[in-house]
Amino acid sequence: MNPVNYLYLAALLFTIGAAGVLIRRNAIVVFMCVELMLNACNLAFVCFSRLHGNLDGQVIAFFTMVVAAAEVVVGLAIIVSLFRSRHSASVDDASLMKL
Amino acid sequence: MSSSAVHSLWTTAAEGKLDKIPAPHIEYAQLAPTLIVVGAAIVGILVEAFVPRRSRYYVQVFLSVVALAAAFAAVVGLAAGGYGTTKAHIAAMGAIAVDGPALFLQGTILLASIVAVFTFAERRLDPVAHGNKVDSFAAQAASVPGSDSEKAAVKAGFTTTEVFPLALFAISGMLVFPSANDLLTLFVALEVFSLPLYLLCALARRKRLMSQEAAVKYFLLGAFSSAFLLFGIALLYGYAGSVSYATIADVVSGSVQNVNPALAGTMGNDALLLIGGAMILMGLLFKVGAVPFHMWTPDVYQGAPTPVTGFMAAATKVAAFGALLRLLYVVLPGMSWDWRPVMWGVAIITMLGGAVVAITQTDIKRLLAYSSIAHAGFILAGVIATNADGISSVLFYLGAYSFVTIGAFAVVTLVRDAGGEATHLSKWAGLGRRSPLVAAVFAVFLLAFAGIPLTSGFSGKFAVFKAAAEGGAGALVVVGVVSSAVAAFFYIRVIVLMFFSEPKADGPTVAVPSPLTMTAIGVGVAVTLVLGVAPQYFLDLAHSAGVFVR
Amino acid sequence: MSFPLLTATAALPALGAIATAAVPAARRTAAKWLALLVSVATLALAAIQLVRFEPGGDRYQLTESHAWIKDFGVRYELGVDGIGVALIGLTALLIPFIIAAGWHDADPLETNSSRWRPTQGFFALILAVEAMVVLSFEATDVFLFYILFEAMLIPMYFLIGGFGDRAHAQGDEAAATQRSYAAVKFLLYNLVGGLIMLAAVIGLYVVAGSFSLSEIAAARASGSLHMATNTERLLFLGFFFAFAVKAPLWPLHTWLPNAMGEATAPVAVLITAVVDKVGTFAMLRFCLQLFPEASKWATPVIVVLAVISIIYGALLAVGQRDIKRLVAYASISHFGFIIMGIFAMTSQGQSGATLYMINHGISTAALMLVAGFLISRRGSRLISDYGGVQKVAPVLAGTFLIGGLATLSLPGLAPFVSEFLVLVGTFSRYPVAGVIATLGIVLAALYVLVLYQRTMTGPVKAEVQGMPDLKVRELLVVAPLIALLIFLGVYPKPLTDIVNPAVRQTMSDVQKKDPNPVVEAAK
Amino acid sequence: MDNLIALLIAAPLLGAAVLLCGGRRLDGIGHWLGTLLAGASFVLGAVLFVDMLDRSAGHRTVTKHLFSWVPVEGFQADVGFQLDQLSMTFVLLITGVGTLIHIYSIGYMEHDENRRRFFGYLNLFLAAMLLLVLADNYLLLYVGWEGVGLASYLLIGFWQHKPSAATAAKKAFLVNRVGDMGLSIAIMVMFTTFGSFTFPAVLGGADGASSGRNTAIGLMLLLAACGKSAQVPLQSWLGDAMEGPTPVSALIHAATMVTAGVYLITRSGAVFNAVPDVQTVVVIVGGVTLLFGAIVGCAKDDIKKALAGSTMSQIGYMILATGLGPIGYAFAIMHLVTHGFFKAGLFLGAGSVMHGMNDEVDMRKYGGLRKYMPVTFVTFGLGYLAIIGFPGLSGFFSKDKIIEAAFAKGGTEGWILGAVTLLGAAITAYYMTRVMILTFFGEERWKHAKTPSPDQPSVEPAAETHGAHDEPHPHESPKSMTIPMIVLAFGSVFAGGIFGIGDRFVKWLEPITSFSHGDSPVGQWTVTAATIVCLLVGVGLAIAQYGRGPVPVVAPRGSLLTRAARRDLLQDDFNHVVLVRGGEHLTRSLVYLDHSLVDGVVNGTAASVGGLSGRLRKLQNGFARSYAVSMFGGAVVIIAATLLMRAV
Repeated sequence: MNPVNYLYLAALLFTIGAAGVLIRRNAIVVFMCVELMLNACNLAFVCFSRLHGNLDGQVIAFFTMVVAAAEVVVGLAIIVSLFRSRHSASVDDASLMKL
Repeated sequence: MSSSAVHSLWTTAAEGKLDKIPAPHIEYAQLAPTLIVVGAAIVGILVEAFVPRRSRYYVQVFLSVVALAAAFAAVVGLAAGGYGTTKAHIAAMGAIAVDGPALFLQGTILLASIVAVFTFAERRLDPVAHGNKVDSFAAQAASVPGSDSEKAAVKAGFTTTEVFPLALFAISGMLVFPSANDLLTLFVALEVFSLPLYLLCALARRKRLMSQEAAVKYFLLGAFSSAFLLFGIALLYGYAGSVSYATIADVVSGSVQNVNPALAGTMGNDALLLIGGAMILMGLLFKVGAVPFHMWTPDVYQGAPTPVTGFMAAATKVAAFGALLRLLYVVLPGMSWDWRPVMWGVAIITMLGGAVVAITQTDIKRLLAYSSIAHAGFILAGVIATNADGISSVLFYLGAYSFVTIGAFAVVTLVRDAGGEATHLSKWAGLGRRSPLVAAVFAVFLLAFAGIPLTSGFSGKFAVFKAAAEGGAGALVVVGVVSSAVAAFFYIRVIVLMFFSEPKADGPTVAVPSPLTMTAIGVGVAVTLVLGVAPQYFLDLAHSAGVFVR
Repeated sequence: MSFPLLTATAALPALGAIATAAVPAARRTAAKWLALLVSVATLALAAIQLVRFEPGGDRYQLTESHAWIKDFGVRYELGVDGIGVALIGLTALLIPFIIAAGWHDADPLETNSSRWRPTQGFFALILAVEAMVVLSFEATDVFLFYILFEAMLIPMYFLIGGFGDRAHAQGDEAAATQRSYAAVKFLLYNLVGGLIMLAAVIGLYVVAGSFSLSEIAAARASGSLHMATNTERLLFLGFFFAFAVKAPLWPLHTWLPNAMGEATAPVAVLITAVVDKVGTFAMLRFCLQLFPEASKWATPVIVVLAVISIIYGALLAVGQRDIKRLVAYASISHFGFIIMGIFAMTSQGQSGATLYMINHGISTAALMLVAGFLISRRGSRLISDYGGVQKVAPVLAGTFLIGGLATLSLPGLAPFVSEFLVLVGTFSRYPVAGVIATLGIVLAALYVLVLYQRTMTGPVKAEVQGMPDLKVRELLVVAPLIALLIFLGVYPKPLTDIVNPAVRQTMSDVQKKDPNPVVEAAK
Repeated sequence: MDNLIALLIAAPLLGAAVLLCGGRRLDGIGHWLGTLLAGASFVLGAVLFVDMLDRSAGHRTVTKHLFSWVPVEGFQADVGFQLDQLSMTFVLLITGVGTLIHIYSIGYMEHDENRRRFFGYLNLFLAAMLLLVLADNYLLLYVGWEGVGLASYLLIGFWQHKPSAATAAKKAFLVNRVGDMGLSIAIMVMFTTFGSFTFPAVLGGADGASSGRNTAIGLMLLLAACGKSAQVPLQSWLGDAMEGPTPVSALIHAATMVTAGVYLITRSGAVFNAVPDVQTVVVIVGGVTLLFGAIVGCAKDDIKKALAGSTMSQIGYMILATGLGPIGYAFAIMHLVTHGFFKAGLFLGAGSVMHGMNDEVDMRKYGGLRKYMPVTFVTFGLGYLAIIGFPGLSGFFSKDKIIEAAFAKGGTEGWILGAVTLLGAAITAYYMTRVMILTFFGEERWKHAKTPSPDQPSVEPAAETHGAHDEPHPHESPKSMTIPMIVLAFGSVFAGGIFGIGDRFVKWLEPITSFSHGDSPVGQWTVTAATIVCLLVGVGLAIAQYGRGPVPVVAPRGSLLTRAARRDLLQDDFNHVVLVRGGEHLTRSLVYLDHSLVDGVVNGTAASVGGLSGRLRKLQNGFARSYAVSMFGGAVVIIAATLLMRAV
């Protein structure tokens, strides 16, 4: 199967993720969408790596996972603290600062 | 650690000679600045773990200041050793560039960071609570605002000394960011300095809800943008088959021919290049705070603890612009015809947008946020110049701007009322009567922002505009001039408020800070005036540092 | 390396400003005396300049040149030509009077406030302005000039906004708001002008690669520097706009009445008699010298604008109810004369304009300061609040009248000479403009005499009853100015001798010849 | 010898400086000092006169270059003097009459607290007037020209606490400024034409210049003359100028300053001779003013205003004469001098009358005063006879000559002018007789007229010092006042004869004004006879109207013309409506425009930027997701843009 299709899939996933960030309210979900985008990137990396026949892409994928994990740690910490003080994880509720 | 290093490991292994694994070749001495800071950060964590609570603060402050100073010394040493000019080269197996811009920016970041750490460590502004000195960070980040646990934490005199290691981590990331020489390092560095900043934003002692909100917004949007960046990287990798700047640059400039017909779909496919490049640009412009990727800036600047805001506003911008410069001047010069028009547009709307929206702001921190956006626009004008002067002028501007910013935010921390910092402009009325000195200092910073001659702001602005004009971007200069005129209006508004309007009865008091903040402010003023009156030495420095290694 | 006289002349007041600002809050009087002393010393230095200056000598004398900002091609280059040295003399001369006249203007109302030190600030700012103005008259490097041109706005801004006229019709609150409005208006107008000039300055560097007047002139002469017509015109407009705002030229004038109205009389004098002169001076030195072709190209328009300023300013002066605003509009009219003289491109016009700058400075100072004394007595700026002052305070009235007569340029007083030169110079090239401008002298008579009649003559108003006559300090301020007005009116030769060579130079810059008389006079 | 010229001016100038700066401590001696210095300059003048007589007619001109005044590239203005027969005539008149009036003022201003200032101003005037006539170039002349204007401004408004006086002073200065504008434009044209404005250069080069330029110069000079000499259309200020103290009216507004216009035109004769059309204009202006003034003079009941009208009219004669060219210059000056004597005398007489009458100025409240103030009566009477041109007295010679010259102009012009001048003579006789009768003859109307009447407030507040305002006790004035009157009376009797008989005066001036006999269509004696007839008619009419029967104390409504004449033939009303009102509207609307339009544009831009800011601000709505949208949109745009860049 033509590996380029994987690229299309990656692009699709990325778009879905992005769309999710734009439309979902729940901070956790938004955050998951971001993760989805990152994974889309990973897919792209791996696919390109295969195409180019060098392993850089695959290595990068690992790095990305690590970074994503770190992000999860930090992100969840922040979101949880926000949730605890507001009793809501809706991104839209957190709009004290505007204009 | 870079991807190509790993790659070489793999290949050697594939040849079956498993008996010896060649160690990657790392020039530790040349990476010293970063390594020192990272090391200090790790030590800082250990300190958190093992040192008794009451002495942590002192240990942490000492540790971070010493580390940063040492790192700065290392930078100076490297520069003196000629690594900025003649011996400039790519270190760490192609991951890190050690050259003029890198060293200059690292130096700037480190100095700014030292000053910022001073403001972090300030503990005299708030009244002593339960016999404990308190700084501007939450007693216990985990405890819910207003809850009993928080009260207990305050009573117990907890302090979040983790901010220092966090800051150090962020700094280390920032040090790598402008010197990253492949896209992976770029990405990692970005995350390394972003994640701690997200946390720092959430740690304000007062107005914690706003602080947490700022953190959430910053985090989500930051992650969002970094995802774009990463995808851009992926596309570029697909385009060039490598993430190292040099290779990409070669492919872009077409000096490397398409070797493998099987790769016709990707190798040298301009669509990949353009989209990827654009997405990476977007990721960087987000950090820079350029319109339309600026919208996080006001909220985050307002919500974050003011020392953190100052730190972000100064250091992040420096790092981000460094990376942007390297990307545009090293990786994508071949396609400058594609990105210049785009950057033109971005620069113009950034300058105008920032200046115009700032006019109607009522919160001093938001005001400064918008002003920082406008300034990002000015710097972009220099970036677009695409000539040697462009690089040096941007370097100079960043140096000048960062100190003014930290100083300005440091002054903001001084003006306080019952609810902590009094950031609403109306509270600042008549400040000039209450404490002429503070008002005068702040006025100096504002004038520098406004680009009045004899301040660093003017020298910087002149430098970038001159570079832009020489680079054939005369129109940008005109727009810049117009928007500076608009910007002047709101800086002046603040001055009028401070000096010409009668002080309110329930106005804020001006806290008398410890020498730490005083130093921060003093350095800010000194740099502002020196760079304003006699900038030649620093211009030379920026000039000699203005060459990227390839 | 000889003694850097020019730097000293500027540095002395600068240091004086710092010293004055440093005087402790309690020692107000000390600060005043210190400021006065410094300003007098500066005057001495300026006098030395006048002596050391040889009218016949090089174009720029007493020159100094040091590297400053290599990257921007900026040098710290000083030098004075006849025009510069004369204007420096004017500045240094007026500042002591301004300080003496403003002796009590900045005394704090509430004495208990310990940290807030308005008095020191007031006099320090005045000295700071003097330093910058003097240096800007000396600068022969465009960039250096630009920096000062912009920087001097800041102290002026604080002087206007921070130390308003205590005599205000609608109480302190309104006064404060109107004052800060005036200050902001002043700053924004001039800042916008300056920023537009900044663009032009940068452009100039891109084109000429240098900021030094002498280098640029040399490059021009050798032909190595050639500006494309449109570039030159754009750059000229950039420069001229800034100067026209400063000068101020119709229709960019509206900041002046507010500023002069709200500021204390001495500061108002500082604005119109000293700071604004930088604008007209810069037109002569930079516009004509850097962009001769463009200047000639723009001349017709500028002359028209100048004529409009003359008539318009005079008519609005007639329509004013506020003494200080009236003087402000009168100044606008006079600046019209100056600009017209500069761009008439005749020796008489330019000499006249230069003399005009100086004479207008002195005459406005005389009139405005006396007006200030009057206002401080009655506590109102409205003309209608006065009447019959001449009966109770004849000396005040007399000096006021003389100031007024100087303003309407009565022959025998200094302004007449310059005004007539400007008119003749303009007439010989633009007869129509000359004739229309001559209407201005009638209008000038109108607003001055109406002002005098309404305030000084007629039955004595109740509020004016018992108004004290000029005190010794005030008399000491006014008398020398009046003496000078008369002297320069009768014997302006010393001044013209200094100015003429510089004018000759400028004329050769723009490569213009005076039109020859139709009939050779029967000698 | 020529150094004395400078001294001539310096003496009164010094007086002015000392008296005005001296302050109160000089009050005691101020008036003496002033008079002394005036006298001194008269003596100097006399000395110079004698010295001049010693030299032959061709070599009488003395010039004295003092210092270079305004030396500018291609522009040389010097301070230099030129004393020739013409200026000498003026010097003697100015200093002579001036000194007399100084003496008169000592008595007249005795009770005024500011007498010192008054004398200071008088000296200032003398200095300026001398500068005017002695200057050797037009720019310096201009200085004197405005100097006398200033002095007249100060003196008319001497009683500044009276609004009417202040207004009159301002009006005088403004109207004069209009004239001055003419003079300065004239000088500009001279400069562009001849490259100089010294008398020799201009007058010598006039023939070489194009008629267009000469016309311009001539008309502008005429404008200047109209302003100074109160000629139509700039005459309106003279009547109001009577607000000033009477000595001022006598010296400045009768004898000397107002005649400066005549001097200017005579001095610039060469220019006018070169352009006959301009001369015609001059003649017309003179003729019109001649009648205008005379008519106004007939209607006024205020004695000073009546005399002012007369002054206007007499100067009209002179201007007309100058318009005739070389035929008339000499006679213009001659009439100027004689007029200086008798008109000054008349004013001083009027002053003396008012002095005796609690400063009442309304002639209808006089009457039969000859018994009470004989000296005043005699001197005034002689002045009267002189002005109406009673044969043998000075007015007769000078005016008669002008009438002859008018006829001598020749052609229809000559006839018209002759008729006008004769008519003028008749009217002069009429209104002067009227003044005479109302003041000195008839019943004593002041007995039952409470003065000053409320509807006509006293002009000269010196009255306050004259005690209660009840029925006046007419009395003769002190010696200090009568003596000058007597001297002037002598002048008005004999001056004419001395000048006129044997054309002495004409010969004296000839080198300057170049004299030429016109070809008169009518014989000299015919003209004289006609003149005498006219004057008899005038006198007769006056006697018929006022001599018989009582004169109403309150003026009758009178004919339309009379009422118009009382209002200066509505010329003031015209000015008021057109210039004053119109000007006020103009300035008001401009003030409004300056605020709303010029300022408004700027404020408008600022406001619009602010509004834009307010709107853009709304985008920052605080919702993280909308921020994300903007980022996403931005990304899309950027990508699209980059791709497009490549596509195109």
